[in-house]
Amino acid sequence: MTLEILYFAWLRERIGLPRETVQTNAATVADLVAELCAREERYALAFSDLSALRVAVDQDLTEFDAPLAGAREVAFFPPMTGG
Amino acid sequence: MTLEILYFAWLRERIGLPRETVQTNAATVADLVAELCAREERYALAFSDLSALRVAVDQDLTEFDAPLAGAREVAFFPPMTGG
Amino acid sequence: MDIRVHAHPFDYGAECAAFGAGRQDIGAIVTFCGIVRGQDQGQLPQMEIEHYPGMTERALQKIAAEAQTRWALSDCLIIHRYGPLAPGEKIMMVATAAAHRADAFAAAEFLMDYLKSRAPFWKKESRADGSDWVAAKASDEAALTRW
Amino acid sequence: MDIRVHAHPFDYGAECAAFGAGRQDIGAIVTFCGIVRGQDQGQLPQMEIEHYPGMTERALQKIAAEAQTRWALSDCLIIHRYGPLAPGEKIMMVATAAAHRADAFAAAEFLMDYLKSRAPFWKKESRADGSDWVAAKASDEAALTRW
Repeated sequence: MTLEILYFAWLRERIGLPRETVQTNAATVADLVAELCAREERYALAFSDLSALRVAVDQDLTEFDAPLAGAREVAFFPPMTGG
Repeated sequence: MTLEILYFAWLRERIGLPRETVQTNAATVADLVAELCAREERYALAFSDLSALRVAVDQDLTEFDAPLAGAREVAFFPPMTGG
Repeated sequence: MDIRVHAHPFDYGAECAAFGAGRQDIGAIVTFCGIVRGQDQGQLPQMEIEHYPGMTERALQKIAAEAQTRWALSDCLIIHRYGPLAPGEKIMMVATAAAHRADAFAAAEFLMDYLKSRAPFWKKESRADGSDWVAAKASDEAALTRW
Repeated sequence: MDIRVHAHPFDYGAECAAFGAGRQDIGAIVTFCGIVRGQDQGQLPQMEIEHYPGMTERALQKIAAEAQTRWALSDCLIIHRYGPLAPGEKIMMVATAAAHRADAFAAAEFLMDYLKSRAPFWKKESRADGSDWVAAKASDEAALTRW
Protein backbone atom coordinates (compact mmCIF):
# COMPACT_ATOMS: atom_id res chain seq x y z
CA MET A 1 0.00 0.00 0.00
CA THR A 2 0.97 3.66 -0.38
CA LEU A 3 1.28 5.62 2.85
CA GLU A 4 1.88 9.30 3.43
CA ILE A 5 4.18 9.64 6.43
CA LEU A 6 4.47 12.93 8.36
CA TYR A 7 7.03 14.01 10.97
CA PHE A 8 6.69 16.91 13.37
CA ALA A 9 8.83 18.98 15.78
CA TRP A 10 12.21 17.48 16.70
CA LEU A 11 11.40 14.25 14.91
CA ARG A 12 10.99 16.22 11.67
CA GLU A 13 14.34 17.92 12.31
CA ARG A 14 16.17 14.66 13.07
CA ILE A 15 14.82 12.83 10.07
CA GLY A 16 15.36 15.90 7.95
CA LEU A 17 12.05 16.04 6.12
CA PRO A 18 8.45 16.89 6.99
CA ARG A 19 6.77 14.16 4.96
CA GLU A 20 7.38 11.36 2.51
CA THR A 21 5.41 8.80 0.57
CA VAL A 22 6.31 5.15 1.13
CA GLN A 23 5.29 1.83 -0.36
CA THR A 24 4.91 -0.72 2.40
CA ASN A 25 3.28 -3.97 3.41
CA ALA A 26 3.65 -3.23 7.13
CA ALA A 27 0.73 -4.67 9.11
CA THR A 28 1.09 -2.35 12.11
CA VAL A 29 2.63 0.99 13.01
CA ALA A 30 5.44 -0.87 14.78
CA ASP A 31 6.17 -2.84 11.59
CA LEU A 32 6.34 0.42 9.65
CA VAL A 33 8.75 1.90 12.20
CA ALA A 34 10.96 -1.20 11.89
CA GLU A 35 11.01 -0.81 8.11
CA LEU A 36 11.98 2.86 8.38
CA CYS A 37 14.71 2.11 10.93
CA ALA A 38 16.18 -0.54 8.65
CA ARG A 39 16.47 2.01 5.83
CA GLU A 40 18.86 4.56 7.31
CA GLU A 41 20.74 5.36 10.50
CA ARG A 42 18.91 8.69 10.99
CA TYR A 43 15.56 6.86 11.22
CA ALA A 44 16.97 4.33 13.68
CA LEU A 45 18.28 7.17 15.84
CA ALA A 46 15.08 9.22 15.62
CA PHE A 47 12.92 6.22 16.55
CA SER A 48 15.31 4.78 19.17
CA ASP A 49 12.94 5.56 22.07
CA LEU A 50 9.32 4.98 21.12
CA SER A 51 8.12 5.96 24.61
CA ALA A 52 9.15 9.52 23.71
CA LEU A 53 7.01 9.46 20.56
CA ARG A 54 3.34 9.54 19.66
CA VAL A 55 1.63 8.31 16.52
CA ALA A 56 -1.55 9.24 14.68
CA VAL A 57 -3.13 7.15 11.93
CA ASP A 58 -5.39 9.14 9.62
CA GLN A 59 -5.26 12.03 12.10
CA ASP A 60 -6.40 10.08 15.14
CA LEU A 61 -4.00 9.38 17.99
CA THR A 62 -3.34 5.68 18.37
CA GLU A 63 -0.81 3.16 19.71
CA PHE A 64 2.27 1.66 18.05
CA ASP A 65 0.62 -1.75 17.82
CA ALA A 66 -2.30 -0.31 15.82
CA PRO A 67 -3.03 -2.03 12.46
CA LEU A 68 -2.41 -0.12 9.24
CA ALA A 69 -5.04 -1.82 7.08
CA GLY A 70 -6.84 0.88 5.10
CA ALA A 71 -4.66 3.68 6.44
CA ARG A 72 -3.58 6.54 4.18
CA GLU A 73 -1.64 8.85 6.51
CA VAL A 74 0.63 8.08 9.45
CA ALA A 75 2.17 10.85 11.55
CA PHE A 76 4.96 10.57 14.12
CA PHE A 77 5.74 13.27 16.67
CA PRO A 78 6.86 13.96 20.23
CA PRO A 79 4.32 14.51 23.05
CA MET A 80 2.26 17.63 22.40
CA THR A 81 2.91 20.92 24.13
CA GLY A 82 0.09 23.24 23.09
CA GLY A 83 -1.96 25.65 25.15
CA MET B 1 -22.74 51.58 74.72
CA THR B 2 -24.05 53.02 71.46
CA LEU B 3 -24.35 50.59 68.57
CA GLU B 4 -25.24 51.18 64.96
CA ILE B 5 -27.38 48.24 63.78
CA LEU B 6 -27.84 47.47 60.09
CA TYR B 7 -30.31 45.13 58.38
CA PHE B 8 -30.09 43.84 54.82
CA ALA B 9 -32.24 42.03 52.25
CA TRP B 10 -35.41 40.36 53.57
CA LEU B 11 -34.40 41.07 57.15
CA ARG B 12 -34.41 44.79 56.34
CA GLU B 13 -37.84 44.42 54.76
CA ARG B 14 -39.31 42.48 57.68
CA ILE B 15 -37.99 44.84 60.30
CA GLY B 16 -38.95 47.78 58.14
CA LEU B 17 -35.81 49.87 58.37
CA PRO B 18 -32.24 49.65 57.05
CA ARG B 19 -30.46 50.84 60.17
CA GLU B 20 -30.97 52.19 63.67
CA THR B 21 -28.89 53.37 66.59
CA VAL B 22 -29.41 51.57 69.90
CA GLN B 23 -28.18 51.99 73.46
CA THR B 24 -27.37 48.60 74.92
CA ASN B 25 -25.35 46.75 77.51
CA ALA B 26 -25.56 43.48 75.63
CA ALA B 27 -22.39 41.41 76.13
CA THR B 28 -22.78 39.30 73.00
CA VAL B 29 -24.55 39.39 69.66
CA ALA B 30 -27.04 36.85 71.01
CA ASP B 31 -27.81 39.14 73.98
CA LEU B 32 -28.41 42.01 71.56
CA VAL B 33 -30.76 39.86 69.48
CA ALA B 34 -32.69 38.94 72.67
CA GLU B 35 -33.04 42.62 73.56
CA LEU B 36 -34.32 43.46 70.07
CA CYS B 37 -36.79 40.56 70.10
CA ALA B 38 -38.14 41.73 73.46
CA ARG B 39 -38.87 45.18 72.00
CA GLU B 40 -41.37 44.38 69.28
CA GLU B 41 -43.11 41.47 67.59
CA ARG B 42 -41.57 42.25 64.17
CA TYR B 43 -38.07 41.74 65.60
CA ALA B 44 -39.07 38.48 67.26
CA LEU B 45 -40.50 37.25 63.96
CA ALA B 46 -37.53 38.41 61.90
CA PHE B 47 -35.02 36.78 64.26
CA SER B 48 -37.06 33.62 64.90
CA ASP B 49 -34.60 31.35 63.04
CA LEU B 50 -31.01 32.42 63.66
CA SER B 51 -29.71 29.56 61.53
CA ALA B 52 -31.13 31.46 58.53
CA LEU B 53 -29.20 34.61 59.47
CA ARG B 54 -25.63 35.84 59.45
CA VAL B 55 -24.03 38.56 61.53
CA ALA B 56 -21.08 40.89 61.05
CA VAL B 57 -19.51 42.95 63.82
CA ASP B 58 -17.62 45.98 62.57
CA GLN B 59 -17.85 44.58 59.03
CA ASP B 60 -16.32 41.19 59.78
CA LEU B 61 -18.46 38.03 59.65
CA THR B 62 -18.72 36.43 63.07
CA GLU B 63 -20.90 34.10 65.17
CA PHE B 64 -23.93 34.88 67.31
CA ASP B 65 -21.95 34.17 70.48
CA ALA B 66 -19.33 36.81 69.61
CA PRO B 67 -18.69 39.47 72.29
CA LEU B 68 -19.71 43.07 71.59
CA ALA B 69 -17.07 44.81 73.73
CA GLY B 70 -15.66 47.72 71.73
CA ALA B 71 -18.02 47.16 68.79
CA ARG B 72 -19.52 50.09 66.93
CA GLU B 73 -21.50 48.48 64.12
CA VAL B 74 -23.49 45.23 64.02
CA ALA B 75 -25.15 44.01 60.83
CA PHE B 76 -27.70 41.23 60.43
CA PHE B 77 -28.59 39.63 57.10
CA PRO B 78 -29.53 36.39 55.34
CA PRO B 79 -26.86 34.15 53.74
CA MET B 80 -25.16 35.98 50.88
CA THR B 81 -26.03 35.36 47.25
CA GLY B 82 -23.50 37.35 45.24
CA GLY B 83 -21.52 36.40 42.17
CA MET C 1 -4.99 43.72 42.96
CA ASP C 2 -7.95 45.75 41.74
CA ILE C 3 -11.35 45.59 43.43
CA ARG C 4 -14.32 47.64 42.28
CA VAL C 5 -17.91 47.69 43.52
CA HIS C 6 -20.32 49.99 41.71
CA ALA C 7 -23.80 50.33 40.26
CA HIS C 8 -22.86 51.24 36.70
CA PRO C 9 -22.10 48.67 33.98
CA PHE C 10 -18.55 47.55 33.25
CA ASP C 11 -17.06 46.68 29.89
CA TYR C 12 -16.14 42.99 30.18
CA GLY C 13 -14.26 42.88 26.86
CA ALA C 14 -12.24 45.99 27.66
CA GLU C 15 -11.44 44.69 31.14
CA CYS C 16 -10.24 41.37 29.69
CA ALA C 17 -8.12 43.22 27.12
CA ALA C 18 -6.53 45.48 29.75
CA PHE C 19 -5.95 42.84 32.44
CA GLY C 20 -2.27 41.92 32.67
CA ALA C 21 -1.44 43.90 29.52
CA GLY C 22 2.27 44.53 29.03
CA ARG C 23 3.35 42.08 31.74
CA GLN C 24 6.01 39.52 30.76
CA ASP C 25 5.62 37.24 33.77
CA ILE C 26 2.08 36.15 32.98
CA GLY C 27 1.55 32.87 31.14
CA ALA C 28 -2.09 32.26 32.02
CA ILE C 29 -5.19 34.37 32.55
CA VAL C 30 -8.54 33.05 33.73
CA THR C 31 -11.66 35.19 33.79
CA PHE C 32 -15.12 34.49 35.11
CA CYS C 33 -18.18 36.57 34.28
CA GLY C 34 -21.59 36.24 35.94
CA ILE C 35 -24.62 37.25 33.88
CA VAL C 36 -28.32 37.74 34.68
CA ARG C 37 -30.19 34.84 33.11
CA GLY C 38 -33.61 35.18 31.56
CA GLN C 39 -36.12 32.62 32.83
CA ASP C 40 -39.58 31.26 32.20
CA GLN C 41 -40.35 32.02 28.56
CA GLY C 42 -42.23 35.23 28.09
CA GLN C 43 -41.48 36.49 31.57
CA LEU C 44 -38.62 38.92 31.69
CA PRO C 45 -37.28 38.92 35.24
CA GLN C 46 -35.48 41.90 36.68
CA MET C 47 -32.75 41.57 39.24
CA GLU C 48 -31.80 43.92 42.04
CA ILE C 49 -28.61 43.45 43.99
CA GLU C 50 -28.27 44.89 47.47
CA HIS C 51 -24.92 45.09 49.22
CA TYR C 52 -23.31 46.35 52.41
CA PRO C 53 -21.17 49.36 51.48
CA GLY C 54 -17.87 49.28 53.30
CA MET C 55 -18.03 45.64 54.32
CA THR C 56 -18.32 44.56 50.69
CA GLU C 57 -15.00 46.08 49.70
CA ARG C 58 -13.41 44.85 52.93
CA ALA C 59 -14.65 41.28 52.38
CA LEU C 60 -13.49 41.21 48.74
CA GLN C 61 -10.06 42.56 49.75
CA LYS C 62 -9.72 39.77 52.32
CA ILE C 63 -10.77 37.09 49.84
CA ALA C 64 -8.36 38.39 47.19
CA ALA C 65 -5.53 38.66 49.72
CA GLU C 66 -6.17 35.07 50.81
CA ALA C 67 -6.03 33.92 47.18
CA GLN C 68 -2.69 35.68 46.80
CA THR C 69 -1.24 33.85 49.79
CA ARG C 70 -2.44 30.48 48.48
CA TRP C 71 -1.36 30.76 44.84
CA ALA C 72 1.45 32.46 42.91
CA LEU C 73 -0.66 35.18 41.32
CA SER C 74 0.71 38.00 39.19
CA ASP C 75 -2.51 39.96 39.46
CA CYS C 76 -6.17 39.69 40.30
CA LEU C 77 -9.28 41.72 39.58
CA ILE C 78 -12.80 41.68 41.03
CA ILE C 79 -15.64 43.84 39.72
CA HIS C 80 -19.15 43.51 41.17
CA ARG C 81 -22.20 45.60 40.41
CA TYR C 82 -25.15 46.38 42.65
CA GLY C 83 -28.56 47.93 41.97
CA PRO C 84 -31.01 46.98 39.23
CA LEU C 85 -29.90 44.63 36.43
CA ALA C 86 -31.76 43.31 33.39
CA PRO C 87 -31.44 39.82 31.84
CA GLY C 88 -28.28 39.52 29.78
CA GLU C 89 -26.47 42.17 31.83
CA LYS C 90 -23.12 41.28 33.33
CA ILE C 91 -23.29 41.19 37.13
CA MET C 92 -19.65 40.74 38.01
CA MET C 93 -16.29 39.40 36.89
CA VAL C 94 -13.11 38.09 38.36
CA ALA C 95 -9.78 37.72 36.58
CA THR C 96 -6.60 36.01 37.75
CA ALA C 97 -3.14 36.04 36.19
CA ALA C 98 -0.29 33.65 36.94
CA ALA C 99 2.77 32.09 35.36
CA HIS C 100 0.97 28.75 35.08
CA ARG C 101 -2.62 27.77 34.38
CA ALA C 102 -3.23 25.64 37.48
CA ASP C 103 -2.72 28.66 39.76
CA ALA C 104 -4.89 30.94 37.64
CA PHE C 105 -7.76 28.41 37.50
CA ALA C 106 -7.65 27.48 41.19
CA ALA C 107 -7.50 31.11 42.31
CA ALA C 108 -10.41 32.13 40.07
CA GLU C 109 -12.58 29.29 41.41
CA PHE C 110 -11.58 30.11 44.97
CA LEU C 111 -12.45 33.79 44.48
CA MET C 112 -15.85 32.83 43.08
CA ASP C 113 -16.64 30.31 45.81
CA TYR C 114 -15.79 32.76 48.58
CA LEU C 115 -17.36 35.75 46.88
CA LYS C 116 -20.65 33.82 46.55
CA SER C 117 -20.96 32.98 50.22
CA ARG C 118 -18.76 35.46 52.09
CA ALA C 119 -19.18 38.83 50.38
CA PRO C 120 -22.30 40.74 51.46
CA PHE C 121 -24.39 40.78 48.30
CA TRP C 122 -28.03 39.75 48.08
CA LYS C 123 -30.01 39.16 44.91
CA LYS C 124 -33.71 39.86 44.53
CA GLU C 125 -35.59 38.69 41.47
CA SER C 126 -38.78 40.35 40.27
CA ARG C 127 -41.24 38.68 37.92
CA ALA C 128 -44.76 39.44 36.82
CA ASP C 129 -46.07 37.49 39.83
CA GLY C 130 -44.00 39.21 42.46
CA SER C 131 -40.46 39.40 43.76
CA ASP C 132 -38.30 37.11 45.85
CA TRP C 133 -34.92 37.18 47.49
CA VAL C 134 -32.75 34.51 45.92
CA ALA C 135 -32.10 31.73 48.44
CA ALA C 136 -28.51 30.74 49.14
CA LYS C 137 -27.72 27.27 47.83
CA ALA C 138 -26.39 24.58 50.12
CA SER C 139 -24.04 23.65 47.26
CA ASP C 140 -22.46 27.11 47.40
CA GLU C 141 -21.69 26.80 51.09
CA ALA C 142 -20.48 23.25 50.54
CA ALA C 143 -18.11 24.44 47.79
CA LEU C 144 -16.02 26.24 50.41
CA THR C 145 -14.99 22.99 52.05
CA ARG C 146 -12.78 22.04 49.12
CA TRP C 147 -10.29 24.86 49.81
CA MET D 1 -19.05 25.67 19.08
CA ASP D 2 -16.40 27.74 17.38
CA ILE D 3 -12.88 26.43 16.72
CA ARG D 4 -10.21 28.44 14.98
CA VAL D 5 -6.58 27.65 14.28
CA HIS D 6 -4.53 30.31 12.54
CA ALA D 7 -1.19 32.12 12.48
CA HIS D 8 -2.45 35.68 12.86
CA PRO D 9 -3.14 37.33 16.22
CA PHE D 10 -6.60 37.34 17.76
CA ASP D 11 -8.24 40.09 19.79
CA TYR D 12 -8.80 38.54 23.22
CA GLY D 13 -10.85 41.45 24.54
CA ALA D 14 -13.10 41.52 21.47
CA GLU D 15 -13.55 37.73 21.60
CA CYS D 16 -14.53 37.93 25.29
CA ALA D 17 -16.98 40.74 24.54
CA ALA D 18 -18.59 38.83 21.65
CA PHE D 19 -18.75 35.40 23.30
CA GLY D 20 -22.29 34.54 24.34
CA ALA D 21 -23.52 38.06 23.56
CA GLY D 22 -27.29 38.38 23.36
CA ARG D 23 -27.96 34.94 24.87
CA GLN D 24 -30.41 34.82 27.78
CA ASP D 25 -29.63 31.27 28.91
CA ILE D 26 -26.06 32.00 29.97
CA GLY D 27 -25.33 32.71 33.62
CA ALA D 28 -21.60 32.05 33.67
CA ILE D 29 -18.70 32.50 31.28
CA VAL D 30 -15.16 31.28 31.92
CA THR D 31 -12.26 32.21 29.68
CA PHE D 32 -8.66 31.06 29.67
CA CYS D 33 -5.89 32.79 27.78
CA GLY D 34 -2.35 31.45 27.32
CA ILE D 35 0.43 34.00 26.85
CA VAL D 36 4.12 33.76 25.88
CA ARG D 37 6.14 34.49 28.99
CA GLY D 38 9.40 36.39 28.95
CA GLN D 39 12.25 34.63 30.76
CA ASP D 40 15.81 35.13 31.96
CA GLN D 41 16.24 38.88 32.38
CA GLY D 42 17.78 40.53 29.36
CA GLN D 43 17.16 37.55 27.10
CA LEU D 44 14.09 37.91 25.02
CA PRO D 45 12.95 34.43 23.99
CA GLN D 46 10.99 33.86 20.82
CA MET D 47 8.48 31.10 20.47
CA GLU D 48 7.50 29.14 17.40
CA ILE D 49 4.49 26.85 17.39
CA GLU D 50 4.26 24.00 14.92
CA HIS D 51 1.04 22.10 14.39
CA TYR D 52 -0.46 19.34 12.25
CA PRO D 53 -2.93 21.01 9.87
CA GLY D 54 -6.08 18.94 9.58
CA MET D 55 -5.51 16.82 12.64
CA THR D 56 -5.37 19.92 14.85
CA GLU D 57 -8.88 21.04 13.96
CA ARG D 58 -10.11 17.45 14.17
CA ALA D 59 -8.59 16.93 17.63
CA LEU D 60 -9.99 20.21 18.96
CA GLN D 61 -13.45 19.38 17.61
CA LYS D 62 -13.35 16.03 19.40
CA ILE D 63 -12.23 17.60 22.68
CA ALA D 64 -14.93 20.29 22.48
CA ALA D 65 -17.60 17.72 21.58
CA GLU D 66 -16.55 15.60 24.56
CA ALA D 67 -16.83 18.65 26.86
CA GLN D 68 -20.34 19.25 25.55
CA THR D 69 -21.40 15.70 26.38
CA ARG D 70 -19.98 15.97 29.90
CA TRP D 71 -21.33 19.38 30.92
CA ALA D 72 -24.40 21.48 30.15
CA LEU D 73 -22.67 24.07 27.95
CA SER D 74 -24.46 26.84 26.10
CA ASP D 75 -21.41 27.53 23.94
CA CYS D 76 -17.68 26.98 23.67
CA LEU D 77 -14.83 28.62 21.79
CA ILE D 78 -11.24 27.56 21.12
CA ILE D 79 -8.73 29.76 19.31
CA HIS D 80 -5.11 28.63 18.92
CA ARG D 81 -2.33 30.32 16.99
CA TYR D 82 0.69 28.73 15.32
CA GLY D 83 3.86 30.19 13.85
CA PRO D 84 6.23 32.70 15.50
CA LEU D 85 5.15 34.46 18.70
CA ALA D 86 6.92 37.10 20.81
CA PRO D 87 6.83 37.39 24.63
CA GLY D 88 3.58 38.93 25.81
CA GLU D 89 1.68 37.69 22.77
CA LYS D 90 -1.47 35.68 23.33
CA ILE D 91 -1.04 32.07 22.15
CA MET D 92 -4.56 30.77 22.53
CA MET D 93 -7.83 31.07 24.38
CA VAL D 94 -10.79 28.96 25.36
CA ALA D 95 -14.17 30.20 26.51
CA THR D 96 -17.09 28.27 27.95
CA ALA D 97 -20.63 29.43 28.67
CA ALA D 98 -23.19 27.67 30.87
CA ALA D 99 -26.18 28.38 33.05
CA HIS D 100 -24.09 27.73 36.17
CA ARG D 101 -20.47 28.42 37.07
CA ALA D 102 -19.48 24.87 38.03
CA ASP D 103 -20.12 23.64 34.48
CA ALA D 104 -18.30 26.58 32.88
CA PHE D 105 -15.23 26.17 35.11
CA ALA D 106 -15.01 22.38 34.79
CA ALA D 107 -15.42 22.47 31.01
CA ALA D 108 -12.77 25.19 30.59
CA GLU D 109 -10.26 23.21 32.67
CA PHE D 110 -11.11 20.02 30.80
CA LEU D 111 -10.62 21.76 27.43
CA MET D 112 -7.25 23.09 28.55
CA ASP D 113 -6.03 19.79 29.99
CA TYR D 114 -6.92 17.88 26.83
CA LEU D 115 -5.77 20.59 24.46
CA LYS D 116 -2.34 20.60 26.17
CA SER D 117 -1.69 16.90 25.74
CA ARG D 118 -3.98 15.71 22.94
CA ALA D 119 -4.01 18.45 20.29
CA PRO D 120 -1.01 18.35 17.92
CA PHE D 121 0.86 21.53 18.79
CA TRP D 122 4.57 21.74 19.58
CA LYS D 123 6.37 24.73 21.06
CA LYS D 124 9.95 25.66 20.26
CA GLU D 125 11.73 28.36 22.25
CA SER D 126 14.65 30.32 20.85
CA ARG D 127 17.11 32.23 23.01
CA ALA D 128 20.46 33.86 22.38
CA ASP D 129 22.16 30.53 23.14
CA GLY D 130 20.08 28.38 20.85
CA SER D 131 16.67 26.86 20.51
CA ASP D 132 14.87 23.95 22.10
CA TRP D 133 11.61 22.12 21.73
CA VAL D 134 9.60 22.55 24.91
CA ALA D 135 9.38 19.21 26.73
CA ALA D 136 5.95 17.90 27.69
CA LYS D 137 5.42 17.93 31.45
CA ALA D 138 4.49 14.77 33.29
CA SER D 139 2.06 16.94 35.29
CA ASP D 140 0.17 17.81 32.10
CA GLU D 141 -0.31 14.15 31.21
CA ALA D 142 -1.23 13.39 34.83
CA ALA D 143 -3.87 16.16 34.77
CA LEU D 144 -5.94 14.06 32.35
CA THR D 145 -6.55 11.37 34.94
CA ARG D 146 -8.84 13.64 36.94
CA TRP D 147 -11.52 13.64 34.22
